[in-house]
Amino acid sequence: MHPGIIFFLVILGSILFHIFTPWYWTDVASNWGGMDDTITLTFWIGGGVFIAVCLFMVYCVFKFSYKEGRRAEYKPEDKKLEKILTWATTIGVVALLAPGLVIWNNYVNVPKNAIEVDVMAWQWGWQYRLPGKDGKLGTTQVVNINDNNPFGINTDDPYGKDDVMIQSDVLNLENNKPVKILLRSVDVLHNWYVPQFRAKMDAVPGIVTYYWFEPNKVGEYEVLCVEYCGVGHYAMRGGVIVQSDQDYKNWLEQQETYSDLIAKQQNKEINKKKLAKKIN
Amino acid sequence: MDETKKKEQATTHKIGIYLWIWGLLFVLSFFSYMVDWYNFQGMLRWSLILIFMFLKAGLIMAFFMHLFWERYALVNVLLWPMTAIACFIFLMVAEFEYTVFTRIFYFVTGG
Amino acid sequence: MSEEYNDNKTVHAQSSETISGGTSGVAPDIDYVRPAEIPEQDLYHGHSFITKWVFCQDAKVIGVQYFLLATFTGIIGLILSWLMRLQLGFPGAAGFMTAEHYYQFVTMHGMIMVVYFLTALFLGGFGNYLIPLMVGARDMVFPYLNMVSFWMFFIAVLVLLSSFFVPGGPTGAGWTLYPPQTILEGTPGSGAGILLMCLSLILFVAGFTMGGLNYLITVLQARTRGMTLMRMPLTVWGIFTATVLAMLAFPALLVGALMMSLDKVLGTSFFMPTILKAGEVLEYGGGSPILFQHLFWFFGHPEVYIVALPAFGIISDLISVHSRKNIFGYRMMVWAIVGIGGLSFFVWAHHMYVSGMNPWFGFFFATTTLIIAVPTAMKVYNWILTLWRGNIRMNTVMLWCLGFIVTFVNGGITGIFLGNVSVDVPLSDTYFVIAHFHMVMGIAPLMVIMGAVYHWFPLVAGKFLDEKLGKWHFWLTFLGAYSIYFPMHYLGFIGVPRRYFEMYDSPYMTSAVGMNEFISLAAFLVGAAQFILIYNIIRALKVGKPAGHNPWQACSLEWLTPKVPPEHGNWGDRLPVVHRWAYDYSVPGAKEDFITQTTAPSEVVDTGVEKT
Amino acid sequence: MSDPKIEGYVFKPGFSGMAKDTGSDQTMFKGVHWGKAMMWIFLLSDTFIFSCFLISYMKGRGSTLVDWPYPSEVFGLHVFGVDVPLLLIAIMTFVLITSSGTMALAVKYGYEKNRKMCGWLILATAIGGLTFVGMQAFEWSKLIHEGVRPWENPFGAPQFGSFFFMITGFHGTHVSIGVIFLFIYAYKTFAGHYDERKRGWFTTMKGDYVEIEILGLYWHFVDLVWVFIFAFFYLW
Repeated sequence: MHPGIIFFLVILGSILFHIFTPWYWTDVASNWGGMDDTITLTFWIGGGVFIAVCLFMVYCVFKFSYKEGRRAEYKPEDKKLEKILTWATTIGVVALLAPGLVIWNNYVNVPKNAIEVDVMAWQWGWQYRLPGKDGKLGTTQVVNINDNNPFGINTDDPYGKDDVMIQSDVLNLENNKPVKILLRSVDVLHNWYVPQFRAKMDAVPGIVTYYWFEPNKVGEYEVLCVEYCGVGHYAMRGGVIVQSDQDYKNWLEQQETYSDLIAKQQNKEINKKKLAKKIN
Repeated sequence: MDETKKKEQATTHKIGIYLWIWGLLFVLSFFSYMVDWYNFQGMLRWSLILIFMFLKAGLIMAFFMHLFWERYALVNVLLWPMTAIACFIFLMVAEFEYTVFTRIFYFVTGG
Repeated sequence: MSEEYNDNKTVHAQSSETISGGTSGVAPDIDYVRPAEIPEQDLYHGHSFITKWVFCQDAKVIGVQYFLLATFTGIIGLILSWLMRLQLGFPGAAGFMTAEHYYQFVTMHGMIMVVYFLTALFLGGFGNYLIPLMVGARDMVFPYLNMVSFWMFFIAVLVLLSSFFVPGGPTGAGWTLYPPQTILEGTPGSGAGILLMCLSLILFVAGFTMGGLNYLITVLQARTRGMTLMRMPLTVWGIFTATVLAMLAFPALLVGALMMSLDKVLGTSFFMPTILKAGEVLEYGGGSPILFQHLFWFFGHPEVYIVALPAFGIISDLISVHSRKNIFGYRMMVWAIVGIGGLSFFVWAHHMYVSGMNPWFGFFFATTTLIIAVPTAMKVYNWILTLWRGNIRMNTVMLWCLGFIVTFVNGGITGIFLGNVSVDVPLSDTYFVIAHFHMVMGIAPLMVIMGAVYHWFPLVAGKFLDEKLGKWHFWLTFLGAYSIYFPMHYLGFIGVPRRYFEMYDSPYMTSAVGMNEFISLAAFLVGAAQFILIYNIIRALKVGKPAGHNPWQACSLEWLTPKVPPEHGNWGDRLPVVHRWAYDYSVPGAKEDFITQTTAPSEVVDTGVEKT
Repeated sequence: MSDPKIEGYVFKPGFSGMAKDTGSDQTMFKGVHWGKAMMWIFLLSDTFIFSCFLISYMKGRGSTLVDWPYPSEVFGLHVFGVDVPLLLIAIMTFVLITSSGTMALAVKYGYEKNRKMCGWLILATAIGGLTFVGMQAFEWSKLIHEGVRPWENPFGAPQFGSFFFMITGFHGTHVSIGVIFLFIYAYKTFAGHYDERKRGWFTTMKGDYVEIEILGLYWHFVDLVWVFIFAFFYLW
């Protein structure tokens, strides 16, 4: 068989695979559908170039196979052709870059009405903190973290007192409401990623990173850690439940705040002291 | 390289130029030391430090390392890669400003 | 070592009477080439087995040594990849495979393949062998330093491999070695393993610097008469530019490795912020993990081109020779290589779009990254335009070239996905990335290496490799590798993250089970197919068909040595004199379909040859 | 140095000369000895190492929220009952620049084949370098005595000690290597190896006074790096 045929079949197979693949992205469940569109655009332009280049190659292989006595063309340069190709490529590249940059501009500029969510990562798990009635999260320090202060909230920060603490790896979110995910880590790099939301960012110890999205489909989603963080990396999962307005409010009311926790601790202390007194 | 040698031997530089540069380097070092002595602060300190630094570096490279007399082919090969360093410096300044911003904002002041 | 040097080769061209490509008599004016600027190089000729084959100062022997050692480490990398694929395709099939082992294999596979296999093979192997021959030098300019370079590499490999036998095993931090996890408990090999890795890298950089200085100065200062930069074969251009990149990029790796070792050993906090581990606050504070990422990728991105540029260069020559046609747009090709090399220092953080760096960097790096796509695309166009109206020999070498074009274009296109900042967001850290970089800097350069082996083996050994075995080798490798990495992109689309020891039961990952099995089977096959080459080489050394002089009818200098394989000193009594570029194939009116670089203009006046 | 004479090659000045040199055959750097070209490229690579160190230092110092120690106090000396800021550093700078000057003169006398003068100047340079290393050792021991360690220090941010010891240590290693080579070359000069064109160790090249210039490049580079360290570490 002529090698050109096999190469042709490889190209054809790639196209068919792309069309009929059962492995493709999950339905987008956030506002980042634009990322999918850019990918599709890149597929059209890039895939077109791939097919064109490879088919041209296959054609050459058929047409100009070695013949004894035939001379190849002698033409060291073709300035005009090279110029055309350079400009065509440049235009293609600009067409890909422009939408990419526009979306990135959206990505780094968080809408004013976004709810901040503090996502705290460690080896290997997640927990979450939502702002309380004041709508603001308190500041934190890694050194403050202990059993009585699982998030390391600065005790002198008034904004921290009413923060809602979710000591579980499942986070509830309100549908159609933008959230600003504030990521931090207490030990190594992590990355909080829900494939359906498309967006992701590393959690870096020592700083706070962020990204935002607006969930737009009610449902349950799985959170994956996608930045390698040690042997437990592959098992570091979490969950997101996107709920309607009312369900979310109900859920939020049942959650414990930092001041609840402090009160509980104090009660415990008092009870302990009372108990000690009784025994004595 | 024999004929090259003969030529170079004839055109080594006068001792005066070396002594001049030598003297200038001492003076510039003295000046940059004075920046600290008089305790200048802020932009003035920064620009003085950088000016004296680059003047000294330039004098050493140009005259002690003979770059002033080298052909452009060599000089350009040596200097163009510094753009990558310049880019690296520029971006790392933006990076540490961002780092220190998030640290102050999320770990100290808040709000 | 005995102090005996060969001085009788000091033929200094004293007059303007030139020696033109073997013709006798008075050369006409159009053949005039300036006399030699520098006296001939003295060479140390080995006498004993040790000085001839072990501590040898001949660049060709050093090249072969580099080639063999790099191939050896490459085979270790290959075996590690088999073990990984075994775990991914058939979890639990290998009983001893724990998550620790898996991550150690991932790390060592990556580091070995990128640094100790591809870099060493292209620059150390092909660079040493081909540069002096192609530019018409007797040897590298500093032969002793060159020898030390290889032995430093040797020690670096020993140190690297020794980490398999220390308590805790080799580092399992991923080849990017991101702190803080690299040096903390919870990552396999965070003790001795990572220190040996850093030490090995520092040794490699030191050794490479010695070799790299040789390659650069040989190309810049030791070309033969008539060999201008714009007459050099693109292979030399590729290796030369890659070496420049290496000289400027490895420092960042060296600094990063050194600082990380200090963090581990002395407890400094360069990369270590305040860390809470198992309820205890560690004695670190104030450092910046992202700084390491910047240093690493300031090295890491040029590193990609350190592997790619020699491949670009070599493939250009192979395509040109075997389509009997000059490389299309030679000047454009040279400028593209240089441009890609220069730009590669301004794009590093496109590996860090979701790393939490200053978000505004995304705009800068996406733009610079996509600018690189333009010269790269031009190179691809020029390769296929070289085939156009050629006279293509469909031999094994050409098959590898065609395989390279398909895989490189495929990997290049997916690179545009990942370079474009917001497209990268959903795809980064997924299998899409793995598929992309294996296609573009794993398989594509491998195709080039294989093509180069089939092409230059007749020069190195004086014998042909078997064509039939070669074709089997090619088709198994190409079809197998393509069916590993092409479908793998789609795993990335469904969101399967990289560096997962086990996929567990996420709905979109269970659908990937079948594909993982298929990919693993293909990986076993491709790996096994490489042993065909080893058999082929051994067989050819014993019973291979003798190649003779210039078996491919090539124009470039390496085929024009008086003896095949070339002996130490390469050129016999007289250095060659070059009159043209390395691509005068199929010149109309010429007797043969190639005009060698040493052919004097007066011999081809009646042909349609263009002045180059 | 100034343009050498090359048979059959006409030099052009400036950028057109650069284009011509680059486009010519055999060599790109006309009349530049292989070893000298190698040293230049090596120094370029070394520049990148030091740049990466200093950039890391800048990033590290800029990112930390802990106060950076005030260098002119930390490095001050208490002499004759007076606190003098940066006194030791000033003397070290003075010593290094002096040695750089003697090296430059050694190169000049080398090319003039003035063996004696060249040898003594190299020796003077070596002694200058040795003094510098000695003073650096004194400075290190003083700081260690005061409690500065790579991982902590009593004056503020722990990174201060880390970067200080790492960068000055790396620079000091360069100086030490340079001093060793200076002594070797002083011996070779006095022994007349360069006049007799005797072969060096580990090389097939014949001895030549250009080797003094090559060593000189390295030595000036060490001085150059000190200029930057002085500005960024001690004055900032």
